[in-house]
Formats: sequence, structure tokens, C-alpha cells
Amino acid sequence: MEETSLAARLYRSQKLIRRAEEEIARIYPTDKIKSPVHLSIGQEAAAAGVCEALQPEDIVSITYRGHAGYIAKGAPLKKMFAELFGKSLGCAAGKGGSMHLVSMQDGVLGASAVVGTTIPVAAGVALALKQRQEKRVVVCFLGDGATEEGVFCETINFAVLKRLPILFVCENNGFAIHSPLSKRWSTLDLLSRVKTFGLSCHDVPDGNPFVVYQEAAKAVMDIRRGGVPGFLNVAVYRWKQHVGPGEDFHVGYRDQAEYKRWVKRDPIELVGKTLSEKTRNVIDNEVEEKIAAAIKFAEDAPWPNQLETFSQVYA
Amino acid sequence: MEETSLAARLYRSQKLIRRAEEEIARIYPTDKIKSPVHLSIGQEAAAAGVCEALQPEDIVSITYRGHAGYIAKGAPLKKMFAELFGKSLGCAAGKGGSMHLVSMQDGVLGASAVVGTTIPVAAGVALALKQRQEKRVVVCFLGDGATEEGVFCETINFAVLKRLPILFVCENNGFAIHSPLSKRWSTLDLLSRVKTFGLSCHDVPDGNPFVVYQEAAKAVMDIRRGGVPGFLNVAVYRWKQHVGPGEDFHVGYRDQAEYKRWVKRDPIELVGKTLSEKTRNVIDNEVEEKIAAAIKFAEDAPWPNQLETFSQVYA
Amino acid sequence: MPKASRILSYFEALNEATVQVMENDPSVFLFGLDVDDHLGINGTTLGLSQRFGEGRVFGTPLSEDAMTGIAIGSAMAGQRPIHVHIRMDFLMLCMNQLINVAAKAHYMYGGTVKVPMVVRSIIGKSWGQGAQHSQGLHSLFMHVPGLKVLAPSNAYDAKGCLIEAVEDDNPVIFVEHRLLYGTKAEVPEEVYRVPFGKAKVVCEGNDVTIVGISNMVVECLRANKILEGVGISSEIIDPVSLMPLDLKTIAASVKKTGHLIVVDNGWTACGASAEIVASVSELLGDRLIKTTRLGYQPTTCPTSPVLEKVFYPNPVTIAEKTFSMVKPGSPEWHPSPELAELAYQTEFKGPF
Amino acid sequence: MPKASRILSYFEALNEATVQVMENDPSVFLFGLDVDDHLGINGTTLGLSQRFGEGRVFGTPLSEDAMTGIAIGSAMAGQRPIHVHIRMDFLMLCMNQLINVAAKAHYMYGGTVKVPMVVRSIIGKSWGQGAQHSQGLHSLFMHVPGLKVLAPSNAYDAKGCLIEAVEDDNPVIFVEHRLLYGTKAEVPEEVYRVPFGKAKVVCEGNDVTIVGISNMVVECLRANKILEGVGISSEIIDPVSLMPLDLKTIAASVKKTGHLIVVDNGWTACGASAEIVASVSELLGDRLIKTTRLGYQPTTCPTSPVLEKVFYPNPVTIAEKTFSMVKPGSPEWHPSPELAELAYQTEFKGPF
Ligand SMILES: Cc1ncc(C[n+]2csc(CCOP(=O)(O)OP(=O)(O)O)c2C)c(N)n1
Ligand SMILES: Cc1ncc(C[n+]2csc(CCOP(=O)(O)OP(=O)(O)O)c2C)c(N)n1
Ligand SMILES: [Mg+2]
Ligand SMILES: [Mg+2]
Repeated sequence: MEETSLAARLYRSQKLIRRAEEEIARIYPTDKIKSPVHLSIGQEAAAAGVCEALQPEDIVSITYRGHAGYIAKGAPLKKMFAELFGKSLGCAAGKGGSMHLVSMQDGVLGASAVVGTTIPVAAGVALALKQRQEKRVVVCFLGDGATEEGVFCETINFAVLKRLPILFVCENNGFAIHSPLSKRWSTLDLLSRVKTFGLSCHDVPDGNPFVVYQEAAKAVMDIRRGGVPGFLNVAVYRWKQHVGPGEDFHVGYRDQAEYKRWVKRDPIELVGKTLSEKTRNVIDNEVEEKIAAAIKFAEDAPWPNQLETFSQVYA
Repeated sequence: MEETSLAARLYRSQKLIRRAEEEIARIYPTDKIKSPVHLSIGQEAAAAGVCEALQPEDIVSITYRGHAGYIAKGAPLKKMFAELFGKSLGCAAGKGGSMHLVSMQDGVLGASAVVGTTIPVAAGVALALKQRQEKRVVVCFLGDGATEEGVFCETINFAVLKRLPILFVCENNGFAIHSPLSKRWSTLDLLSRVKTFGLSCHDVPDGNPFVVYQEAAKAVMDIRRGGVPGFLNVAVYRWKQHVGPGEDFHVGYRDQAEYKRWVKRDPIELVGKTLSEKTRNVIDNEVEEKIAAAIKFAEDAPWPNQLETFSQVYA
Repeated sequence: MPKASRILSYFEALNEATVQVMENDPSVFLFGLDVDDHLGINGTTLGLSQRFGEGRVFGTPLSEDAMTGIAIGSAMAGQRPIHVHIRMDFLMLCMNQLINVAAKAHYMYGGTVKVPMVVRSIIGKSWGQGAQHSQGLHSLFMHVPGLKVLAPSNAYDAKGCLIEAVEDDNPVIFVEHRLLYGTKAEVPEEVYRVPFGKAKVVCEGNDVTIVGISNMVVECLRANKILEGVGISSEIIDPVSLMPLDLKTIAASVKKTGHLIVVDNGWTACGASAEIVASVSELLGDRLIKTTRLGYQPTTCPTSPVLEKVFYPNPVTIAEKTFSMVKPGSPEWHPSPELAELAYQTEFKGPF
Repeated sequence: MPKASRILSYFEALNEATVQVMENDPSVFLFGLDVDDHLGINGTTLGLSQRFGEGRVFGTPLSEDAMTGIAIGSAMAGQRPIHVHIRMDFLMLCMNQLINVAAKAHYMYGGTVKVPMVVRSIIGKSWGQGAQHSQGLHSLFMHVPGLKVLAPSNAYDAKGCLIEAVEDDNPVIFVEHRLLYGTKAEVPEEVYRVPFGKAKVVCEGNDVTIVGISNMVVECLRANKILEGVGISSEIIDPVSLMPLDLKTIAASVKKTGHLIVVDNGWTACGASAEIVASVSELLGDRLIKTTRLGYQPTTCPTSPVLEKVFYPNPVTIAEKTFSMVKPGSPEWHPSPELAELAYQTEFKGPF
């Protein structure tokens, strides 16, 4: 059945991310979402391709730009929208917002709004799995900017030293907010650098979702068999502003021509065109229904009781 | 004149370090030095060789294992001993002790007892020099352990990005306290890693002081001419315990046979044997006089007034 | 001859202060993530990279720890860095450099170096900033000798404090607040300084002394209006400088009113409010005074607007707390919704 | 059936507690720089790597920031890490993980994760430890909701607190003191717990309440002896747990004595001592009490023994401060050198 093929799965996952975020962008001006949102529109290949290579019991660690990873790993969309709406049925009970999505049952570690902080936390989870001799794998998503924080090098050193079951995935969109790599990296040699720490490195320079999946699958299999930790660089392009629902080509920090080149290679279309129109339609409808249901769920969900302000400070 | 030859200068500098620290070890049991001391006995080649390649107006950043760098850069021995004795005429007015030696006039940046913290501080000094277009160079000494702190990678990235006039010198003694590299480094590939940041790398795997000098001189000249920052790895061996005046081969974390191999290549003898006995004697006497005078100075120096406890909290 | 004052926003005042110190002293430079982009840190650094060039105004990699050490080193070497952080929460990444190096260098090196640096940092608030983008952590810095801490509440003080901070020979933690950038005050064009260690009596009163920190000064002024309605006259004090702290002015006021409430933009436990209450209690040891504190609820900051509202002190909670302290016997009192609404909307124009 | 007590040193008590929690619960592991060497963190971790193997007891690279995140992650995944730092000063390297992640995770993720971890850290003192190896920074952690803070002053509490801390489902900052490791107390062999939030009245008295933190409890006991000589009866209280803090016990004592002096092993500004004084002042608002604080001098810690002596509170300065508070009219009093000497030498045996 085409609808359960790899292409269909990658299409479905990416489409769900894209459309969910387009809805977020649509709703945002109504002020129903009182939370800073960092959209992954255009970057869907990374989360979708990597998560396709995982088992449900595997774990992903996401960032504040985390809708994509959350959705791709299969965490409930309803709870995500409810969280964005600040409702009690949100995945973090309305206490986390868009920057702190979490779903432990689905193997989604909570995201952090402080860049880089989740990197060692993800490695800590991998350490726990190793100590308990579980065969699960952790995937740690991070941005290109996050690799500049010292904790990144500290963590990959330790991960190799203890052979932790972890794959680091750099969603490399070339920018940290408005600052390009050239203003932040002394050289572009990230992969060779990571290699010197002993990780097994993989690169997807064109962000093709099929290749992302293949490379991730190889890396994950290797890790599951006891290999060294992996590092996967995925080149992607952020279509929207750093934070917020709009576009930002008018402000001048990046080149719209480059954007257009990336749009031409839209990872969703790239997968979509390998599917029949019928399959695409089936999936598209499924996606729309899911999103509509999630938004309705969020709208209808109750506000948290004000007393909840004081609960859960301590476990 | 042989006494002003390179060999004589390296011999003098190393000998002064060695003998000063032997005196510290001798005095230590009297409790006159109420300060933790980290000795460089055996490791003299790094400080002596590198500082020989510097101009007086150049700057060095030292660590808590800093007697060697302080002495090699030409800072006053008297003030060092007075500092160790907790006297008011110490280089830090009795407020710093052995771990915080400093002598700004001689281009010795203050040392820190928190490993790695001096690395960005040294780079900051280099930035200031660059901003003021001064032609001076900064040398930042650091231990092998210090490269594990995230701030090391953060700093070398920035140093290359801004082409700071700085040479990082790793006094690589293979241990952090009692922990060998194998327990701390995922691979031994430090130099290739540093290269990926774009620094120009130099290695002295046998710690030969002549070679240290040569490599440092090359690196410094290159930096002074506007080249990229440098990194110099110097293999050395610490003959004494991590902290304190004694030996520690009985406790079992390292191999005495290795120690013996290093003693056979004692960097002072290595240089000394290229000199005439007469020259050695002249220098040895000079060294002993200097040390005796410094100890006497420290003994005779007054204690700080107790009110000094409260001064210099703010500038 | 002093030039005329204009009405400036807080962000414009900071921008102008920076321009002036950079014009006057070539050793001043400005750096930090995003100081050179088109948003310019809420407008406070807009235009500066164009004006002073990349050598003196530049963005950085995401490496707060190293960047702080670099600021320190450059300061030791005679420069005067201004290092900017878009959120105060990020200072937790450079505590080692701030606490273990910057605060201690002058003393630990026997007075042979100075560390004249300014660390600008912004307290976030509202719109689901949440746990990690909302913290006012100034109290942590007040704990450690060697640091100075400033928290100007209006455009006039912002400009004068920033100039004072840059010219000071010590590391200064400069606390800004997201909701203050749009507030306006009369700000002289010329260079002027607001000194460390001098609190301001923002408005006089007899029944209770209310100390407000950072943008809580504005909330306290609103509470003051509400309290007028029930005949309570409150004296509002803005410490401006948290370290050194002008306890004299505060204690003198409390001596008069007998009541002290400190309203902080941060948690109360071991906070600035604890320090002020404890110090005033000690200073006025021979008389009975009543003291209390308000600040963030003792919880992590939630994002849902429903919960976020409970988290922060506001004019109503300040007024109610004051009322119950000043009139302990009285039945509970809650300002009418209209009064509360009105208070929230009142804008105050500095300088206070 | 409880087993017999023995006299143990503080370090032995911590070692025994660790063995017991690790025997009882396979999810507990111990790591940190040098936990596996022949010194074993002042003896507290000696023999543990041999006993439990490298998988559960291991040294680390010098990467405090990452190692803290790793502890947090492992805790979220159900392990119970004990992370050891040979000096509390080094916690400044991992403030981001402790303050921005560990303290907030349970709340920020809506209760869906727990972070049961213990961060052991040692306050250095004496022998020229100096500016960066001597800090008692517990107050910084008391400021931030989500963390618990323990500071046991004797071997009995050390063991019971460590077991309690490891079993607790929250991040716990566990404060030890270098000079306490050799002190002895009766310590039961069996597993027992010293609960959070319960202060201990170490010795009863009527004239003044003296709260001592960490090893200052011992110094306060010495001061108590000196004060007996001038007819002042002091009640010494050890909070043991700093967050949560048992204010009730302290306030009840102050209600009786009318005088409160808090002696901390840290700075006073925005410190534990400020929190205790402010809270007690608020709680006992309707009566006149006298309060004061003692702690590190408001300076950086110097290394020269001559200066270091001035930096710390000691039995004499505690006694003098107490005397001048309790007998405000009296002429200045200084304990005789012999009495002071004697006090310094007095050893106290816990449990207090
Ligand atoms: C420690 C820290 N420094 C700065 C920021 C402000 N900030 C938020 S997102 C961001 C950019 C991060 O870039 P990258 O890691 O490439 O992720 P991207 O946003 O591109 O997905 C920055 C600098 C932050 N949140 N945390
Ligand atoms: C941040 C920090 N962590 C831990 C320590 C404890 N410590 C003191 S020296 C040292 C070893 C450092 O090793 P290395 O950098 O190789 O220098 P070496 O002592 O060998 O010269 C350690 C871990 C410290 N002082 N600072
Ligand atoms: Mg990016
Ligand atoms: Mg070493």
C-alpha cells in the first residue's frame, strides 16, 4: 500500500508539521497563542526524516523550535495546541508554552528556551539507558548556533568516552536569529571537528528528506548495535522569521534569492511528487482533520485553575 | 659570550624555576607557606622555552600552577615568595597566594584557581591589544585538563574569528590531578581538533626546551605579523604531587617507570650539558643568590595590616 | 551650559548614553549576541555598529561564558566593554566568570588590576516568556562583594546610570526590564550621571514606605493611587542602585512611617527584599516597625496567561498587602475592578 | 530492630550513607571529578568504585556544565545521580543547568518529569584557599524555587541528610564544609533519615537565639561557652535544612529570647542570614525584637593568614556581637585571650 510506504510516511509527517505551523501562524494575530513561537516551516525534513528512523520507545530531545520534533515523534497534536493556547490540557499543563513542549510517554524530552542546555540533558538520558542496558536510542536535535556553546563539545566528548547511545542531529539553517555562520564560526569545519572527538559523522548537505532518513537509519542502527555516538548534519532553510509567524526578507539580513532556491526544493513537494495524487489527497485530508480537531480541542479546553500556579514547584 | 646564549638563557630560566620550587618544597613543612602549592618541577621547559620567545612587553596568562610562567616571564621572585608567605609585599599584597600570582608590569596576567577561567580572559587581553593596534602578543598557558572545559572551544573559535594575537600553550602533563587522559578524552586528537577551528598548530611531543623555544618563536612571529592564533602542545611530566611539595608514586595512579624515563630527559640537564661547567656554575650561583635574597625578603617583609582585609574590594 | 531636556523613551535614553560614552572614550566598546542586527536589543543599540564600526560594536557566537571572560580580559587591559544579554536568565551561563573572576580580580590580585565592565541584561515578562526568559536575578549578584548592581526604573535614570556604570572602574550588573523600554521621561541631552548608592523618594507619604525595584516602581506608583482612595498615604522609594544600597534614605522613611513593604521584581527568598527588610530591622532596632515583602510567587514562572497573572506582584496585590499591613484590624479590602483597571492604565512619566 | 550507634567522623558517615543508598537502590550512582581516586573526596567516596564498579562510580572530564546536564537527564530518565564537586565555587560553572533546568523542569514540563539528583559540594576554608576555593554559596540556591538546600553540621545529620536527599524526588544542593570532615558524632548503623525543613535546637538558652549555619554551628557552640562566662544564656539553633527552612522553630525561640543573631558561613547581603532575619521580623511583627547578622566580611576572601582570620566569624566575634546586642548599654567587652583560646580548642560531639 502506497499510503504506508516510506514516502507516504515522510510526506504525512512533514505535511502535518507544515500545516500545523501554518495554522499557528494564521491564529497568532488573534493573540490566542500568548507564547513566542519559533516555526520550522521549510525545515521539516530534519525532524521527519530522523524520527522515521526511530522506534516508538526511542527518545528525542527537541529545542524551543520544537513543534516539528514533537509532531514527528508522534506526540499528541491536541496537547501541543492546548499548550500553545495556555490551557490546562496542554502537554505541559499550560506551564511551558511553545518553547517547552514535552511528552515523556512518546519519548519527547522537554525543550528548553536556553540554547544548548538540552544537549547534556539528552546525553544524561542516554547514560541512564546505557546504565540500565536498555536498547533504546536518544536523538538530540540542536541548532547550528547551539554548537557554539561550550557544553556541546563537553557533551560529545563525554558521550564518546562512555559510548552513549545517542545521535546528535544538527538542524543547520545557517543562522542564529539574524546572525549567519560566517559571523559566528571561525571555520565551517564542524564535521571534521566532531570527528576528532570520535563520533561517526553523517552529512545531508541538501536536506533531502529521503537522505536524512537513510543517514539517520544507518546511524541509529549502528548505535543500537553498540557503536560510537553519531552526529548528523542536516542543511535546512528557515522560511519564516526567527520567532513569530511572519516573513522577514525585507529586514535585510538574508538573501531572498537563497530562500527561493530552497523553496524550489521544498522537502514536502520533493516527497509528494513521488506519490500518486490520490495518496497525497488522502493524507492531506487526514492532516487537515487532525489539525482541525487539535485546534478545537485547544479552544474548548479549560483554563488552568489559578491555584495551579503554586503546584509542581517540587515533586 | 656563552652566558648570554640561547642555551644559557634557557638553562638559567629553568634552573631558577626548579630551584625556587625546590626551596618552596623545603620550606613547606615549616608552615610558613600557608597556601596550596602546585609545583612545575619537571615541567620547566614549557614556560622557559615559550617565554624565551617573547618580548618584555608581551603578556602571559598563567594558571594556579604558575610559578614557572611567572618566573620565566621575568616577574620579581621576591614578590612571589612574599606572596607565598602571605606578606604585604607579595605580588598580590598577600591576598592571592600561590594560586593567584600576578605581575602586570611584567606582563603576567593573574592566575586563577578555577581551571580554564583564564583562557577567555587572556583572549580578552588579546582583543584589547588588537583594538588598540598594539603589536604585542598574548600567550595563554593552560593544562591538558583545561581543554575539557567548554570555554576552551568557545574561546579558540572567537580568537580565530577575530584573529586575536594569541598563542595558546598546553602544558600537557597527561594528568588532571590523578586522572589520566584516557579517562577524560574521547580521543587523543586534540591537535587535529584545534586545527579545525583554524588555529596554526605546533607540537613538541618530547618537551625538549630548545624545540619548545623554536616552535614558540615561529608561532609568535607569525602572530605578530598578523597571522592566525596559534596552539602549541608541549608534552611534559610533573615530577611532584598535583598539589603540595612531595612525591606520590606510592599512591598508585601513575607509573614510576614513566617518571624515570622523563627524569632521564630532564629538560635542565638536556640544556645544561650543552654548556661549559663554568657557565653552569656562574648561572647556578646567580640563581642561588637570587633565591636566597627572595626568601630573605619574604621572611623580613611585614604582615599586611588587618585593615587590608577590607580594602580593594572595589576599585 | 546644560542643553534642553526632551522626552525620550527608556530605550532611546540607553542608546543615547551609549553613543555619548563611545564618542567620549575610545576604549568603550559594545558587544553581545544580536547587538548589531536590525532590532538592536529593543532599539537600545540601533545604529551603533554603523556609527562606530565593527571593531567597536559587534555580535558574537553563542558563547556567553567565553564572551564574559573576554570582556573581563579586555577590561583588565584597559578597555571598557559593555556586554549585552537579551535576557538576564542567560547570565547563568557566565556566573563563573562574573562571580569567580570579575567580582574578585581587583582584590585577589592585590589591587593591581581593574575590571571596568558593564553587563547589560534584560528581565523578560509576559507573553509566555516562561520559566527561562523571565527571571530577575539581580539578588544573586548583590550577594557577592566586588560587583555593583544598578536597576534604573525610568529613562532619565537609565541614561545617567549607564554613563555612571561605564565610567565606574568595577564590574557593574545593569538590570533592565522589558516593559520599561517604551516608558518615557524628560532626559537631558548632555552627559550626566546618576550616582551609585543613592535612593530616590519618588513620592512622599506618611503611612507606609513602599520600596519598588526596577519596573515595580511603576506598579507601586499605581498602587499608591489606589491606596489614596482608602486614605493611605504611601511613600514610594526607588533604590535605583541595589549594590551599593542606600539604606539611609529607606530607613529614614521607615522611621517616619513605621511600615515597610518591599516589592521586588524577583523572588523574595534571600532576595533584595530580604536584604532591605533585614537591614532596616537592624538599623531601627529600638523601635517597633512592621515589614513585609512582595515579589515573584515562590514558584517557577508559568506561561499560561491565567497563571502568569498570579505570578507577578501588581498594583492590586501591592495595595491589598499594604492595606492589610497598615490597617491590621480592618476587614479585608479589595479595590473595585474599575479602580484597579484605572490603575493599570495609568502611565507615569519619569524622572521619578 | 535498630542497630547500635558508633562514633563516626563526618566523612565516614557520608561514605556509609552512600554505600547504603547504593546497596538499596540500583538507580543511584555517584560521579564527579576525582570521586574514584585514592583521596576519595576527603574519604567520603573511598572504596566505592571498587565496591560498585566503574559503571556506578566514576570520575569525569573537567566539564562541570555538561556533567550537571548529564546528571539532570539521567535523573529525568529515572536514575538517582549524586554529583560531587570538591569545591562549592565550581558550581558557578553549572548555574545554568542548576537554575535554568534542574530547578524548573518539574514545573515547566507540567509535572511530567522529576529530577531526583543530589549535588554535593564542599565549602573550603583556611590555608590560603583564597578567593575562589572558599565560598559558601548556598544562599544563591535558596533564592530559586525548585531547589532544596541542606547543610548538615555533624556526622549524624550528614548521614541522615544524605539518605534523605538521595531519596527525595527533587534536585538537592548538599552543602558540606571542609573543616567538618574530621568531627565526630554518634551515628546509627542502620539507614535513617533527617527530614527537610526541621531545625534543631542544639542547646537551650534564654537571652538570645543564635542560628548557626553549617560549621558555624560549632563556632556558635564555642561562643555559647564564652558567653556563659558573662552570664548570657544563648539558645543555639541549627537549621540543618536551608530550603525548606524551619522558621517556626527559630521564631518560637526568638519569641522567648527577644534577640536573634544569625551566623552564616557565607556573605550576609541577600544571604541566608538576611532571609532568616527578615522572615522572623515579619513573623513576629507585633513585638520588638533585636536582630543582627554575622558572616563573611563583605570582601573577597584573602589568603594571608593574617587577613583570613579577620574574614571569618569566630567564637570571639560571635560572642562579642552577641554581648553588645544583649547588653547594649554596657561597656565594650572582649573575652580574655585564655578564654578565647580555650573556646577554640573545645571539640563538640554530635548529634546536636
Ligand atoms: C544561551 C542562550 N543564548 C542566547 C539565546 C537567544 N537565542 C534564542 S534562539 C537563538 C539562536 C539559536 O540558533 P540555532 O541554535 O542555530 O537555532 P535556530 O534558532 O536557528 O533553530 C538565540 C541566540 C538563548 N535563548 N539562549
Ligand atoms: C573548574 C574546576 N574544576 C575542578 C577543579 C579541581 N582541579 C584543580 S587542578 C585540576 C586539574 C587540572 O588539570 P590540568 O588542566 O591538566 O592542569 P595540571 O594541574 O595538570 O597542570 C582540577 C581538576 C578546579 N580547580 N576547577
Ligand atoms: Mg540556526
Ligand atoms: Mg595536566
